[in-house]
Amino acid sequence: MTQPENTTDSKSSEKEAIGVFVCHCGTNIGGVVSCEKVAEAASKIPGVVVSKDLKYACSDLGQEEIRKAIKEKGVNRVVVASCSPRLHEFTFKKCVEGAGLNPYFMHMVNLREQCSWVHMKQPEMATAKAIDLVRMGVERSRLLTPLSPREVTVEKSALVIGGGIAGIQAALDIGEKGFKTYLVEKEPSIGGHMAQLDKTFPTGDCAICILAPKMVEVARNPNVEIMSYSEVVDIEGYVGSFKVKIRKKPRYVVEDKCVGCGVCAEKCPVKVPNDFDCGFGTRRAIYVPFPQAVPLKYTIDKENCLYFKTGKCQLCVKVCVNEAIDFKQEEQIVDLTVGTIIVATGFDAYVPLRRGVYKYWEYKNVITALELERLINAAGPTGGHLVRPSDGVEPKRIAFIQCVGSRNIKLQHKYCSRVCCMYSIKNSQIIMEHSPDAEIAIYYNDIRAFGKGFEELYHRVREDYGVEFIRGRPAKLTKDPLTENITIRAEETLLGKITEREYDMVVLAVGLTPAAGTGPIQKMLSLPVSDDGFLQESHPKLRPVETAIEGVFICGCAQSPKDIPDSVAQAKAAASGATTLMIKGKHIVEPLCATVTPELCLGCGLCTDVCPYKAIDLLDKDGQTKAVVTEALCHGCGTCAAACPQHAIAQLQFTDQQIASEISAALGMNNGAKDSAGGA
Amino acid sequence: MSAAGMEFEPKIVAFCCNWCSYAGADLAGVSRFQYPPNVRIIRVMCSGRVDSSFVIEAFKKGADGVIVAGCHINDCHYINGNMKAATRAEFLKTFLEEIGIEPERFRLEWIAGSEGEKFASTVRKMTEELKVLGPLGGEEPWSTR
Amino acid sequence: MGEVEKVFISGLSEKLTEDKIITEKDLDSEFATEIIRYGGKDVMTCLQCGNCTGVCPISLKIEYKTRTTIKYCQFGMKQHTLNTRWVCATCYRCYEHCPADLNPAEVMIALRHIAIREGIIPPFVKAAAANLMQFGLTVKPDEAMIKERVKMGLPDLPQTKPGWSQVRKEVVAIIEATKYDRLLGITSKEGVE
Amino acid sequence: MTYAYFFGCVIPSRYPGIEYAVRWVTGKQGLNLDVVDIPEFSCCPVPGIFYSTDRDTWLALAARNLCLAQRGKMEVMTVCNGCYGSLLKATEYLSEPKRMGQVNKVLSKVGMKYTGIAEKGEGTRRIFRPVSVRHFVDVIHTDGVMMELAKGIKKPLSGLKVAVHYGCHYLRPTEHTAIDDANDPVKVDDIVKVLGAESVDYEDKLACCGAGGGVRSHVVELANALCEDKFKNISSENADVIVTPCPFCLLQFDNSQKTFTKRGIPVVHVAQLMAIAMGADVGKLGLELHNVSCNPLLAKIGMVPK
Repeated sequence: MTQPENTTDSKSSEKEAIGVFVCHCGTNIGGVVSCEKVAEAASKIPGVVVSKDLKYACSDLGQEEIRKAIKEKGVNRVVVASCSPRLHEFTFKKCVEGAGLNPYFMHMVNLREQCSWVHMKQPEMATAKAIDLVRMGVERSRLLTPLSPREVTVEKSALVIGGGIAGIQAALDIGEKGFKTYLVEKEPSIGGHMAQLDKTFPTGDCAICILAPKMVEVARNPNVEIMSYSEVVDIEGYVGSFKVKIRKKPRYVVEDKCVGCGVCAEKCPVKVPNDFDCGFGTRRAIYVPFPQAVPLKYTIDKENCLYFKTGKCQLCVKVCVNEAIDFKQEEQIVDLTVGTIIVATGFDAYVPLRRGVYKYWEYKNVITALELERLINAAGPTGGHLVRPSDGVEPKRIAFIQCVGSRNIKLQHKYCSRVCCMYSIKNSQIIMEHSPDAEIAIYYNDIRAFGKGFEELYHRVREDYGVEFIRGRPAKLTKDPLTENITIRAEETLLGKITEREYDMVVLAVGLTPAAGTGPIQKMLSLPVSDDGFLQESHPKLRPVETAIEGVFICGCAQSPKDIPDSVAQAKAAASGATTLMIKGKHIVEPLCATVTPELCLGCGLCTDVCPYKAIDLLDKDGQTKAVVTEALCHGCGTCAAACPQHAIAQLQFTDQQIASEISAALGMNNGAKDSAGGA
Repeated sequence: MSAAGMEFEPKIVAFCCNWCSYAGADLAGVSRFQYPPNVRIIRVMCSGRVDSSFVIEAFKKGADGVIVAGCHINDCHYINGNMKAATRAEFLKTFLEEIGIEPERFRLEWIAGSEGEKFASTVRKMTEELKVLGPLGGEEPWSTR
Repeated sequence: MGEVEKVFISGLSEKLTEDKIITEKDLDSEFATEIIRYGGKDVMTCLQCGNCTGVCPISLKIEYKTRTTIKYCQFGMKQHTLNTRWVCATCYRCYEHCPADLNPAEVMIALRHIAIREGIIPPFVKAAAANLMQFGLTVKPDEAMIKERVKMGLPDLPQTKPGWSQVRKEVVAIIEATKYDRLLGITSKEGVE
Repeated sequence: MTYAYFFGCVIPSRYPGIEYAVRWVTGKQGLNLDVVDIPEFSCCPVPGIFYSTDRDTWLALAARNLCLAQRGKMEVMTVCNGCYGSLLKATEYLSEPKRMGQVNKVLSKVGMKYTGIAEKGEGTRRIFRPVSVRHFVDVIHTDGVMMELAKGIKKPLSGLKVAVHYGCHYLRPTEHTAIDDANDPVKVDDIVKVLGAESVDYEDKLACCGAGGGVRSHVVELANALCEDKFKNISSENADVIVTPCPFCLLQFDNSQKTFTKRGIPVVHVAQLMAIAMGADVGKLGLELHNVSCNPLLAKIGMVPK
């Protein structure tokens, strides 16, 4: 990493010889602004040795002119007045570099997007403004310093947080490409929500049947290390080398010894509701959440285990031939260093309000869609035979209520959860297949069947199964005290009438909300969050899995609600993003970094408070406390420079002096560089 | 600059963050949204970079209005730089009032990269307001620091 | 209910039966803007989920539907809409339950503003306003009750005290200042002695 | 803090018993709160009429009342949901400087100016706090007062089944009337329980009585129909009495019950119920003035009606 030469006094030793190049950009600029006038005005500014107007500065001819000026006229500062730097800065940097000048001695002035194109009706004033802008550029160019971009090495290992379908896919892809991958999952088994689902829309293939092979595959991959029943407790560092702390929760079962025979569970006397089955079925105190669990290692839940409660029992110990049970097991902290991180922390299903209109907590026969998934799942507590909670009888008249916890501004859930329409349609299909005499109604606002094969399924359930679609948001649910049937009152908006219909069971199509588990991770990495509460990508269209934190990628429902195909696709994208970094092994960082002038620093620590990336620390240097910037952490926002009362921190390419010089020049004071040193 | 007879043309300095507002200004250009040429844009990486002293400096040097423009809250490329800009703006507003500069002369705006029209209209609005307010008068009494 | 139906729906249904097709001439393109001006700011935002109708106590009783009324407003069917002007009990349940956090009740209130300005003024509004200008209160003091008050040993009704004429003058002054009296076509004359 | 009684239009001239009850409950022999009269208060004005037809007039008239409270640096204590909703909403409107300006232009005609109550801020600054508008129930429900109330119970109403009707402007719209949970209000129920009575839960408890928004004045059949629904739900829990914090809801129940039932359920204002339990002279609570006889109620709590 190269330090910039003398950042503090920004005037570099040799006398500056400035070259100004005003681009016509065909008629884009020239058609409004008189480029000749601008060039002429520029030539009068002290220090300007070359001032030309060019038809197309970015063309080879134009670039040649610039190189010539550098080689022949000894120009050592280049001001290109053309289009937006966001477009051609790179081009011209390369150009001057080609002529042997440090690329950071080139400054661009934006005459097209921010002058000629927006003042087409006022050519004179536009020209006047252009002259001002060029002057600003010239004054700034005096204070430019030679810099060189920074390079960091990228550790060839990745951390994937979250063992749902997205995490599994990402880990698989990275592992396949031969990089060490740590897949961290807080539950005893990987699989996530997809493992709970019955069938998948629109094709109707069984979720676990397609998921289980992947789970096995990822377990078998030599490069992937699954850390189940574990949580990430701390992340420090930056792209290329993140220092990660992971807490392995005690299973009280030695993983290497347990073969998953399950004898312990058979003998275990404690029965508790199985949260994997949404509390419908039961499991033992020593358990695997579901038969296909990966890793197939049993876990004792301390809360319910008799031994932990009473100190007696130990039946599991007696029956376990491999002596895998170890009540003394303690949690352990594992330290890792990884080059890249993929966050795939998924979602939580929305939990209906306690005193809500839909009476989820008051009426037994009002259930959520996730609960339904378990109730119709062949591997579920009822063996796939749908019964209603109140009396275990098979419901014949079933209503789905859409958009529960989605598209609701009152609940701050403005967004559409993107899966509810289809899973309700899919579930109604499954129910109809099981009991053709069932009557199903779906209360919806809009049906969003946008994906491949979705509309076809929507059409099929209407045509083949006669599922009724009622457009209207139910206003009131009432329960018959005897039968516990639910009556829904709603305006059927297409009918224009208020109807009351009785159903045996009501299913709330609950939306997807950001997972509780995402919060801590988001804070550790200080990832930006979009206003729906999900993690925010760098660019909604062009950088969909990257984040503002370099080296950190997101995928699956952690980024926004989405279905399985989308999650998988995104996981693959994130994986390729991560591997690209690791294959290169090196990562280039623009030199925007903040630099401290120790002589001026008082060690007040204001900068450390404002820095969003914890990049500044206060260190003792021979008895005095001074702020020190960790270059690799610094993203170059410059907030610290703005906060520093001493102006002791300078942000490369945006020093106080450089900005001050622009200010004065903008307001028609050519001597900006001289009088405003120190930036006010 | 408001010589007798000719209409007063206010000078506005706009600090635009590289990721949202500067891009917004560019978009205004690309979509040819016209606005008065009274504004001079200074590019910074983040609205959080804008030191209060820059704004004061601008007024000292004769700006009639100053705009600080950044990404919308939660959209900041640097997580929360714009929040800091907001905090500084609060203080700045009161300070400017204390030293006798109408707070209308200073604006903090959230302009996304997709909001070209908003950038244009912001400049339009401010230019009109400033024309009404007139030039920032008097020898700067606060400059003795 | 028959009575109510006649009063409130006939206008609407008859018109609809006259010409089943609604054409430009039935529509008032400015209607929504007008409603927004009078405080029904959410009128155009409604997505017609029908929740408001379901929770509306009035909609359960008569052929009035919160959602459809909003739709008419969006559409600009001014004449139809004004027929349902006074049935909203402003109980704000629609607002309480609206998933889009819109306020239909305020739209209904805006409709009343418009109705009044269209000269459709229900008698009780006139009466109440007149009472207010005459007695400073919308309810006219009632002799029997005044006796009761004496029995209970309550202080005299303020409006029976001498100082009250001042209060009434102030109320009248305010109403005249906002031209409300002219809007309703009532005068303070009968009030002031 | 000093409160100013705001009885509005209905109570003084239709249900003076409520006024007596309120004065008694808040007075020396009762909870001894610091409440005064402002005889210059006019109508709030009625939201169903003025807010519905001309906001400017409504706001100006409401502001006039608020100015009176502002002059005495008092909090307004309303005993009626309508007054409460109207005045509270007015304070919200008036927090917009522009509105305040317009209104003050009107008020200047009567030599008034609404600013809110001036308080000393940090340093030399003065901050203006909007005149605070409290509902009688809200005032009573504050901890200290509740405890006093509990101590002051002379005749616990044990065994009395009370159906509480809150009324719309007490509950909604939420952002204005944030004194209670709009979907699960408790304050009146709490008071009822403190009085020793049982508050029965009934279907559509939060539904409208049907009087508001000019419906009763304009389409009385509709108002009655709505009230009948309420009545059915309440009587199915066989409650002995309907208790409401709003005289207009009371008026609605009191007048429309006869249109659909012979055996009406007595309806009283929460203040009246408090007064009974706290041992006020039942004869002075104006119960005999209610259309639906309150004798069954009095009999139930073992007070032989006069």
